[in-house]
Amino acid sequence: MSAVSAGGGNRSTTLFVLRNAPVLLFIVLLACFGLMSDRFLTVTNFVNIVIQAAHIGIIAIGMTFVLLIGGIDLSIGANMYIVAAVLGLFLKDLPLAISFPLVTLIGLAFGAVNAWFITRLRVAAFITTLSTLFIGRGIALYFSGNKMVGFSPEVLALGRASYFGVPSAIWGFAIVFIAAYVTLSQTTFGRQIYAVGADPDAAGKAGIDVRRIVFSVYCIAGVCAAIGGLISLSQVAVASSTFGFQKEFPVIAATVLGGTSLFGGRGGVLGTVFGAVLIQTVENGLVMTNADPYLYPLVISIIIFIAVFIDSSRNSILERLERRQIRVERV
Amino acid sequence: MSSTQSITPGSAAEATRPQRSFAVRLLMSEYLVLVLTAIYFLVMWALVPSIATADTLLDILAAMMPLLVVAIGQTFVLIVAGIDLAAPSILAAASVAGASMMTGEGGFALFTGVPIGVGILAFVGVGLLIGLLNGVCVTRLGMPPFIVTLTTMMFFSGFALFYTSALTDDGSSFGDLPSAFVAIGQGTWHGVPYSLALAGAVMLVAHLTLSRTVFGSWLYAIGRNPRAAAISGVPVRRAVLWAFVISGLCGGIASIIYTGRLETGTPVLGQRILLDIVGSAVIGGVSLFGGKGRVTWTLYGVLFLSVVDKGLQLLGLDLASVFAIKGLVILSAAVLDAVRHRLTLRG
Amino acid sequence: MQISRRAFTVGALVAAAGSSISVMVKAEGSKTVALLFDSLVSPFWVSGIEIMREKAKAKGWTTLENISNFDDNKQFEQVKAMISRKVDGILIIQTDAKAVIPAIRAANAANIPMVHFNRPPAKSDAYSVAIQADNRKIMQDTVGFMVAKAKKQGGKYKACILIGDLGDVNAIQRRDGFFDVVNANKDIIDVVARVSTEWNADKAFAGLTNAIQANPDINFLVTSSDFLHPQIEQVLKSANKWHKTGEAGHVLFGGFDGDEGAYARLQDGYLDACGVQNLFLEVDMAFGAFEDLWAGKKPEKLLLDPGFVITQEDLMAKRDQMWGYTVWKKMQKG
Amino acid sequence: MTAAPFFEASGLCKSFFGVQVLHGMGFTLRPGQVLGLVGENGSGKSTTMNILGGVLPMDAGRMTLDGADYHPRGPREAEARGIAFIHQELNLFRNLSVAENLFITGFPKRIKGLPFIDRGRVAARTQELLKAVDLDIAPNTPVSRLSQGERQLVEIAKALGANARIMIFDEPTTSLTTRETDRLFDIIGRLQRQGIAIIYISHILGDVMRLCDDIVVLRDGHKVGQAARADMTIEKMITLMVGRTIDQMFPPREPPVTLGAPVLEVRGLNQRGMVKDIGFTLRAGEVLGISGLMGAGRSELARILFGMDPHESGDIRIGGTQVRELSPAACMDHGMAFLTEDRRAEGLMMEASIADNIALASLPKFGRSWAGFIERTRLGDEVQRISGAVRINARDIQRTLVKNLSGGNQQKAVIGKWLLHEPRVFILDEPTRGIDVGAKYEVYKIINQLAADGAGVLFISSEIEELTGMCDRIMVMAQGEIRAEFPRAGFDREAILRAAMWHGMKETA
Repeated sequence: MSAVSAGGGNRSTTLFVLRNAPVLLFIVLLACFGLMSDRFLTVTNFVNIVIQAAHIGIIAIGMTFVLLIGGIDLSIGANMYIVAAVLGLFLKDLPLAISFPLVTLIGLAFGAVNAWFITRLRVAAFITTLSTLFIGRGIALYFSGNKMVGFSPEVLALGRASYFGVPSAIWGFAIVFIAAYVTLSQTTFGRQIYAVGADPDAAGKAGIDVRRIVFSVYCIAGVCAAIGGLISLSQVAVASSTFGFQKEFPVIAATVLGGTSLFGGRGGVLGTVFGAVLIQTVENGLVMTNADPYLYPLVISIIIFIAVFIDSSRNSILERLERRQIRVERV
Repeated sequence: MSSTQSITPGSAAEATRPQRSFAVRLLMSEYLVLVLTAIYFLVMWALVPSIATADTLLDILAAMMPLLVVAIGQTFVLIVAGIDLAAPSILAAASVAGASMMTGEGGFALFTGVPIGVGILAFVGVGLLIGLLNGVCVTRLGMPPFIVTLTTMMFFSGFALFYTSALTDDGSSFGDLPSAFVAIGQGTWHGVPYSLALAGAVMLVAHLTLSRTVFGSWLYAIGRNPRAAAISGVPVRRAVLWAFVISGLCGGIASIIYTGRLETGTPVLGQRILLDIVGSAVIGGVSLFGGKGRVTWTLYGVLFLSVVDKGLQLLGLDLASVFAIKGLVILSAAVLDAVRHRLTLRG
Repeated sequence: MQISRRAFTVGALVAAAGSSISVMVKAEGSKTVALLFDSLVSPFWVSGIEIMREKAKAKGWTTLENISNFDDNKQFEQVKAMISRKVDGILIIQTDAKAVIPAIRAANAANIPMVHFNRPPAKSDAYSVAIQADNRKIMQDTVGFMVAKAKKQGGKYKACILIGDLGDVNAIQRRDGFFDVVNANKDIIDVVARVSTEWNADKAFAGLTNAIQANPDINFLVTSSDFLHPQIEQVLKSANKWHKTGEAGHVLFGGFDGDEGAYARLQDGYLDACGVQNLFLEVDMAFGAFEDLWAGKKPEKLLLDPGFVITQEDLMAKRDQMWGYTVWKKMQKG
Repeated sequence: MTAAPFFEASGLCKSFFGVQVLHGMGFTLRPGQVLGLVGENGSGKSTTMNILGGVLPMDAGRMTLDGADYHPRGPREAEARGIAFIHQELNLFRNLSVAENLFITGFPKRIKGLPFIDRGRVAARTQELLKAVDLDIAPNTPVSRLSQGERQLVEIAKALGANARIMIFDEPTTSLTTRETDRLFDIIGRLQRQGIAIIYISHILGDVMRLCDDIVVLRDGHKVGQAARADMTIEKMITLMVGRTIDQMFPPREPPVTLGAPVLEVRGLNQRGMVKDIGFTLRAGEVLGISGLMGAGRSELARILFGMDPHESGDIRIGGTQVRELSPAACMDHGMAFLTEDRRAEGLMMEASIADNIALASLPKFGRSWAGFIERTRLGDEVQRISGAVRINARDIQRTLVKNLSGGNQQKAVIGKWLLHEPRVFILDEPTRGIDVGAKYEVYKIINQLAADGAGVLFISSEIEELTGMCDRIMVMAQGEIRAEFPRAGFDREAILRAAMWHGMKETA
């Protein structure tokens, strides 16, 4: 059996444009900002954009895992702050090679707490992570006493460091991305995440350990929040009592902008990286062109809107063009 | 959290089911959130006796009204499996637009002689417009509600700031509002706050709409299975559009109450309460996945959060304890609900 | 099993709330003052609330705290809760100058004195006392000092300002103070970047990085709050622009608040000038206002902290008035 | 066939909520044996198979596999012991590829000890398995692009990949075309020759007779009969299943002497890639069948007629009036109703009560005043009446959720929904798919009653027997066109099948 497909040269160009619409939008944006500021289209500036997108991007990669199984994690900001507080208050004197893995473990433990409530007690993910958002920040605030948390000079030096000409933040971003990409596309675990997201009941019947998968993705989100928090704090050098506060919004925005569905089963980390970089590009372009700060949210929201609009209308047009043709039964 | 669903076993099961203790029956009822509110209240009463004074109780009631109104709007959208993240920006944009009409410091509508009327129209109009915009994007352009309302939230919050900075001397807010308008948020009639009456009316209309009308039944059907609803002749797009418009309208009305209470039209109004809005509906039992929810459930959720907040305010603890206790209380409620759900499933 | 778990959760809830009983017991007796902050985002506020706690304790007062997280409506609720608690005085840091008026009225009606710390309310018929630093004036003086230094050094300057949250009066006043001076000196100073920080550290970091990227020759930098210094230092170090006064490539750098970081950077020679709000004075003024009000006196509605500018040159002479120096000293010890 | 049994179950018992649904069920399996399992919905077939597949634990009883105790604690263990379950609702993940679906519980790894998937081996092994089930598609084809029949074969390939020794088929042919069914049976024969034991559950008794070596009949959780094929007849099976004799498979149908006025007229209906030049007239009181292979355009035609999909040209009159802007709402206004082939996804709100489902399509009729307040008592009475008329078996239609009903009762709820709307044209797309004999009979009776009351019925089905038993006239579709039409007097199974396969025969000829 095969689908009868009517093809035409004209239609395939349309399809090409549609399929690559987000990239084209990105190019148009680059051209616009490039025309308005001659310093925008430079390698250094692109490096800057990626550095600034790194921490949101990394956390959003973790969020992608959670959204892929149809869950949500609102507590990542609190997780970031706990990591910052512990690193700055208790592990200041330890070498990075020890303190970083330790706080990453704390991020993992935080994710595991979420996961435990969600998988064992079957509390809804939204409410669980809403609660741990408060509890986590409360605990960390107890440690920090609301004070600014500072870090050892090594941490700050790491924030500015480059290895083989590539800044540390980009290294972190790239490593997390590659690990996540390979996990999702090249491992049984990754493919099972998609299966659980598409239909948890069917996944259970097929013999997939659904609880283990769900548990793991919240842990992954916790680890990513910790790593993203580390990158962020190594850049901004101190963590105030609002470090990571309300970070869930830009993180989920980047993930969803990258094409990951909130209802599970659809999306991927490549899109997430694209989403995070796109938002940062716009913010960067606005500063480069010395725009009125009041206009920032207006312009950013309009551009996100256009991106999503193109994406959704593209999908419906693609659907129409590739509509199921009559199936002919082969005899 | 979920509603009371009953699996209907055979009649034999009914007969063999052991008599349940009062505690278990209470745990399984839809009033669980109310019970938890009461328990929390009693604990607080022991710690801070002033929580049980008439004034404080009236404060709690009056204070929860605007949140209730905006959460009711959210309930409509949640029932059709949508979400309206734009609610805070509706509060803010309506607040500055309405206040800019009425302010004694050069309001646009002063010349009309009835600035209050124009102002109220502006509140409601801004709410309706943003709701309509969200609805059109979701139903006509086929965009996901989450991202549509996220962008409208950013846009209109930004716009409210921009508008205020352009039109006020200090760039922060519109004050000097007419006293008759302020009364909507603060005034009382024989001890009953006007805001209570207004929110009560909204609640009644919303409750009747959802539970008694064709439109309400359509909304539930869309939330439960949009394809089946469409095939059964439900005007899915139109109904979803209306759900967003209603959410916008509720945002506008809530903004009137907030603005009246604060005597100020401010662009930062409600910017931090998004999780309170969605959270109270969800704690009450409204499903984020559509098809399940009631106005009364949302009321319980709002009451719960309001009482929790007021108790913490009265204690006057440091921020760390406030966060930790609030989180623990919500989590305990959620765990209890999960336990209840399992008991229900067990039959 | 269900029952036991339920009992457990309820028990946990009671225990969590019960742990605070001790706080409540102390609340009986002597004067009780409510401290209502809108956030504790910068060292200024954190030090502020700590100084208040200490000074109140020294006077034998009890304090209650509430943080509104920039939510005017929630803060109104908190004022009402404090009125319910029948406190003897309310110290408030509101987010919006106008939205606080109903709260003042409510306090007036309950006959509880109200003092605004660092941010005055808008004009109204309600009575309360406000303590405020003269933001615009202090910023004018700070930038004025920098401009004078710039003139002495000669050359043209590309300036950048980090602006605070656009909804905050203090941020607006400081911005205006900055522009009052630079606009009068357009011949040598050209403002090439206005970075909107929303009082948010990573926004400030990204915004300043981008600004330096767009204008690598920025050599005149003013921040509306000292709590952004660590980010500024990170960015300037990355751009290889972090140099002491007198070294080649030094960026003229001005701060505001006078926190411990500002003191350290003044001492090390990176910061040229800092507009200091006299936090100790402001707390004393606020508590003094309470005592006056309890005594039946009626202080002026607005009490100004004139503040002062501290520079590398007069650091030793003035540092004892700088609250950041005290905090810094304490940190050096502990 | 003479091999000794390697699997034995005896005395299986199971209760839900204190109700015993399985009483001492037992059977044996030999390698290469096909065991048919028949019974009405609720008779305990699914419970038995769920116990076997490790989905449910048993309360009492014993199972042995190769002489050793077999008590699976979950589907994984069942799978590991060589028992595969081909579910009725196919458990494939639409968002994954065919190859990924085959290996979702464990991909071959590139290097032992590292988690990376060896894509090359996956593709090769998938090719091999697909070949074993005669499926000619690329391993990386997304499952969402496959037809129901193809998905079924993928499931079988998956079971083969897991080295299954017992394969359980639960209603495998409900959504398959005749052609696909034949192919499935060929493959089952092949599996049988490889020594795999098959448990075959179906309501289509003809298939059971054709395929199975032994047949077990269940009623109310009891095993009421077991016999080799030679000793069993369809009539005997029905008698055992229902506990009484059903004289015929179909209720008597008296064709109307004079047909009424046209209720649905279609002329020159076209939609590229879907349907081509469709024209027919349906009259009041008539039951018009549409036969054809899967993909012949039957469902597509129905969807276009009900305004769910667009059409490029054509003239459609419902009840004599031309309807230009087709939409479900417009069609309903003209008295049309449509029962779709996918009742779970398109027919029902699974999480809602029976009453809510029945009321859904007729709500505006019960709206009062401008606000549309629902007249709840009148609606309640009407819904109760309808539910009685279609004989839904549930204790409380206001509280019982549809998801807890059997397939037959679910279908009756969908039919009830449309009956409340009082249709004059009723399009039924596979109305008896996956429902048991008793329920089928009741659906047929409802259809007869509808026609007798003057409605026109368009009856789409893949079961030719059903059409010949129920219709006054049958149209046969192939490749989006109407290829033949048979009056009741001229019904001929062979001729209908030939017309349906005309295209294919020309190709192979």
